[in-house]
Amino acid sequence: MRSTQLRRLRRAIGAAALVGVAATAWLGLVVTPPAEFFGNLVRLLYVHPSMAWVAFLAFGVTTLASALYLWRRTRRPAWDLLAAASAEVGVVFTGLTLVTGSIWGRPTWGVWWTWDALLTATAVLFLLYLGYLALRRVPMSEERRGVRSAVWALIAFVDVPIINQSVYWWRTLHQRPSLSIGPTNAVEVHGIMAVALAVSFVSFTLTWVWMVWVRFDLARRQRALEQLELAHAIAERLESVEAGS
Amino acid sequence: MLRVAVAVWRKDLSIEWRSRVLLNQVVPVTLVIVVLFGFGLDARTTLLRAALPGLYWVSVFFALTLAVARAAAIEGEANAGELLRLLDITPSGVYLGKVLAVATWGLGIEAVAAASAAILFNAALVDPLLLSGVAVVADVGVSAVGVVLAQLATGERASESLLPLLTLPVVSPVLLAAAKAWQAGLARTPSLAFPWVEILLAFSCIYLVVGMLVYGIVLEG
Amino acid sequence: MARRVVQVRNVTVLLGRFPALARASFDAFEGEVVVLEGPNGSGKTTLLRLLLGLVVPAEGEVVVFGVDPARMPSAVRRASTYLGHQAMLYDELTADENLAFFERLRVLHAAQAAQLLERLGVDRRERGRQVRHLSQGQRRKVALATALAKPAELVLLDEPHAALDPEGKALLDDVIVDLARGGRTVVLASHDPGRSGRIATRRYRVVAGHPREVPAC
Amino acid sequence: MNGYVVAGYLAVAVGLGGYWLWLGLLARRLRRRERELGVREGHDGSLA
Repeated sequence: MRSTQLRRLRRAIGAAALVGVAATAWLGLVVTPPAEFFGNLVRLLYVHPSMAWVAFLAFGVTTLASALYLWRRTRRPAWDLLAAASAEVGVVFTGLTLVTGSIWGRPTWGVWWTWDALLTATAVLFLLYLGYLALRRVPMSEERRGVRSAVWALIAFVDVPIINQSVYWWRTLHQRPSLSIGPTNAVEVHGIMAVALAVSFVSFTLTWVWMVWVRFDLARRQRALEQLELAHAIAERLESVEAGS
Repeated sequence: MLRVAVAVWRKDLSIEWRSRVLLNQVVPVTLVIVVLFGFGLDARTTLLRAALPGLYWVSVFFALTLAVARAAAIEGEANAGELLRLLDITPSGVYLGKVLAVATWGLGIEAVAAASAAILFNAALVDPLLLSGVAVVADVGVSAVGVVLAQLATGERASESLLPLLTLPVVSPVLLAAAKAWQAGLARTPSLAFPWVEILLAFSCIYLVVGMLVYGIVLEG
Repeated sequence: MARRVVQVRNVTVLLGRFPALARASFDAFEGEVVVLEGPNGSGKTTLLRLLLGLVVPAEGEVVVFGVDPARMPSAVRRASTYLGHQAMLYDELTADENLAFFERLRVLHAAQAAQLLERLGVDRRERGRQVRHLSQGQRRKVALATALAKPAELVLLDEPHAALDPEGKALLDDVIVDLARGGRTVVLASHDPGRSGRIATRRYRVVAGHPREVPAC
Repeated sequence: MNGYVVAGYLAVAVGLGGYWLWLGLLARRLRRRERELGVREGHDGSLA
């Protein structure tokens, strides 16, 4: 049966993600050597950039699903649920991007937070999607919520390049960005380090896929339950009509 | 579409003229915020003057979200979302009218806030042309976003804190750009303001177009 | 046979999780005054809103002026007018200013609406007062006048007699009868069968989201 | 080992692990309701 095959695939992805994340930790903490300049700190390189990549991937998927929902011909409740699932998981990964970035910043720059362009833009993105989740919590009909959150996702998406441009100018117009050496562009990556980096990207992406899938499935089943309750309510109302006549 | 926009705009202005909610509540709130900044920064005028662009724009942004909420409340009273749908009126015209109305009120708020900040912080507003030009464009940008978001956030049971949560992050580039442009103007280095004015113009144009496209969808949904 | 303006077949409408209409069928023909009777919460309002595409059926078929209002709402709405429970007026404007606003939107002729107001017993002085200062009954009349002054073939009124004094109710009845004689189709909801029985050409009794035609007696 | 590195890896573990636990909680609650309504597990909701 198709659905059992799908469930098996999902379970395989989940297992692969778990193994991958464990491998990332092992490679990052044990196998790879400390770097010349950054010392042991370089080990953060195996978690932070992949978090950021997944965060942007998640919001890309949310935007795409929202657009597909808004377009009348492709409007399906599934797109709305996918957008929501992806955004929720995306918020987790964005939060982790900010936390790991901050942990990287403290020993490198001496501060927990620097108004580095990329970091600032990520923080605003985080706030935008907290707004998305808050909007979804407002009680309203399913379709209205779908349309409104999709519109919001598009508005937020349009905002991202503008935010990027403005914070970039903000931090670079006057002083040269002596601080904005992200963890990625200051280290020469080679050999086993490249392997660890690749493993981390793949396994965190798989983690994301698995989490979105599970979350989507939960939302879908939730919806099915609500529709079942609805069918009961209609039947009851019809019975009362029959009884009244 | 323009006819509808002007009708909506005139209607909102005359309602405000009658009720004076903004004049009696929102403008004083703006003044209070400006005064509180003076308290918070220990009335050190050098510090206040240096921080004036930021403080000014933060207080104006709060006041603008209140103005946007008020504009939405007017329509809510008359159940106008439904009304306008029923009358089959161009949503983009209504949208433009609402943006115009909020922007008009916003200009008043900005003028009062600027005057009080200049007096209380003991600052000279040099280069008034640049400053007011920036103020107009930023005002339109915030209104353009705010009107759509107010329509998103005013559900039957949406809380009042949702609108600022949605609006303020979206308009954060406007805050940044307007504050930087003012900083450049006040420092008598207007040429430094140009990239920021560019951002402001781009933001306002983009969101006016986006708003006209999606306002109808939001009304119907 | 008069032209069929509204046709509703086996429609179920869900409001949230609540089936406001359950397998409802309903018709209205040109020149008719159709009255929907029934207690509050029986689905009368939902039925009116269904005809304008303001609520979308979960199942069943709706045809108004030959089209589906959920698919082509503007075609239906352009040719109809609707008065709901809530007066759709701006409280801080005067009655005249409200009319002027709608005239500027090209929805109605203010002069015509003013005439209608005169007929319903709202005089010039009252028209110059802010709507929020008017009594419930006068507000209702202003709302009625704005709704009825719109040139529309299909007139949908939800409890139009509510809040009116006996004299106002009688005046409104005259207006409605005139509209129907002029070839308009009127559908009105009412929980007061004695009142509306006089002007109805046909009546439906709505119980638990299910309308049934009341045989003429 | 560097304390910051440990903190970074821990943060990721706590964040992803926490979300995973929350998903589990949601799934448990959902399964209970499904059983109450007599739906067999993995029932497909139609998403047409």
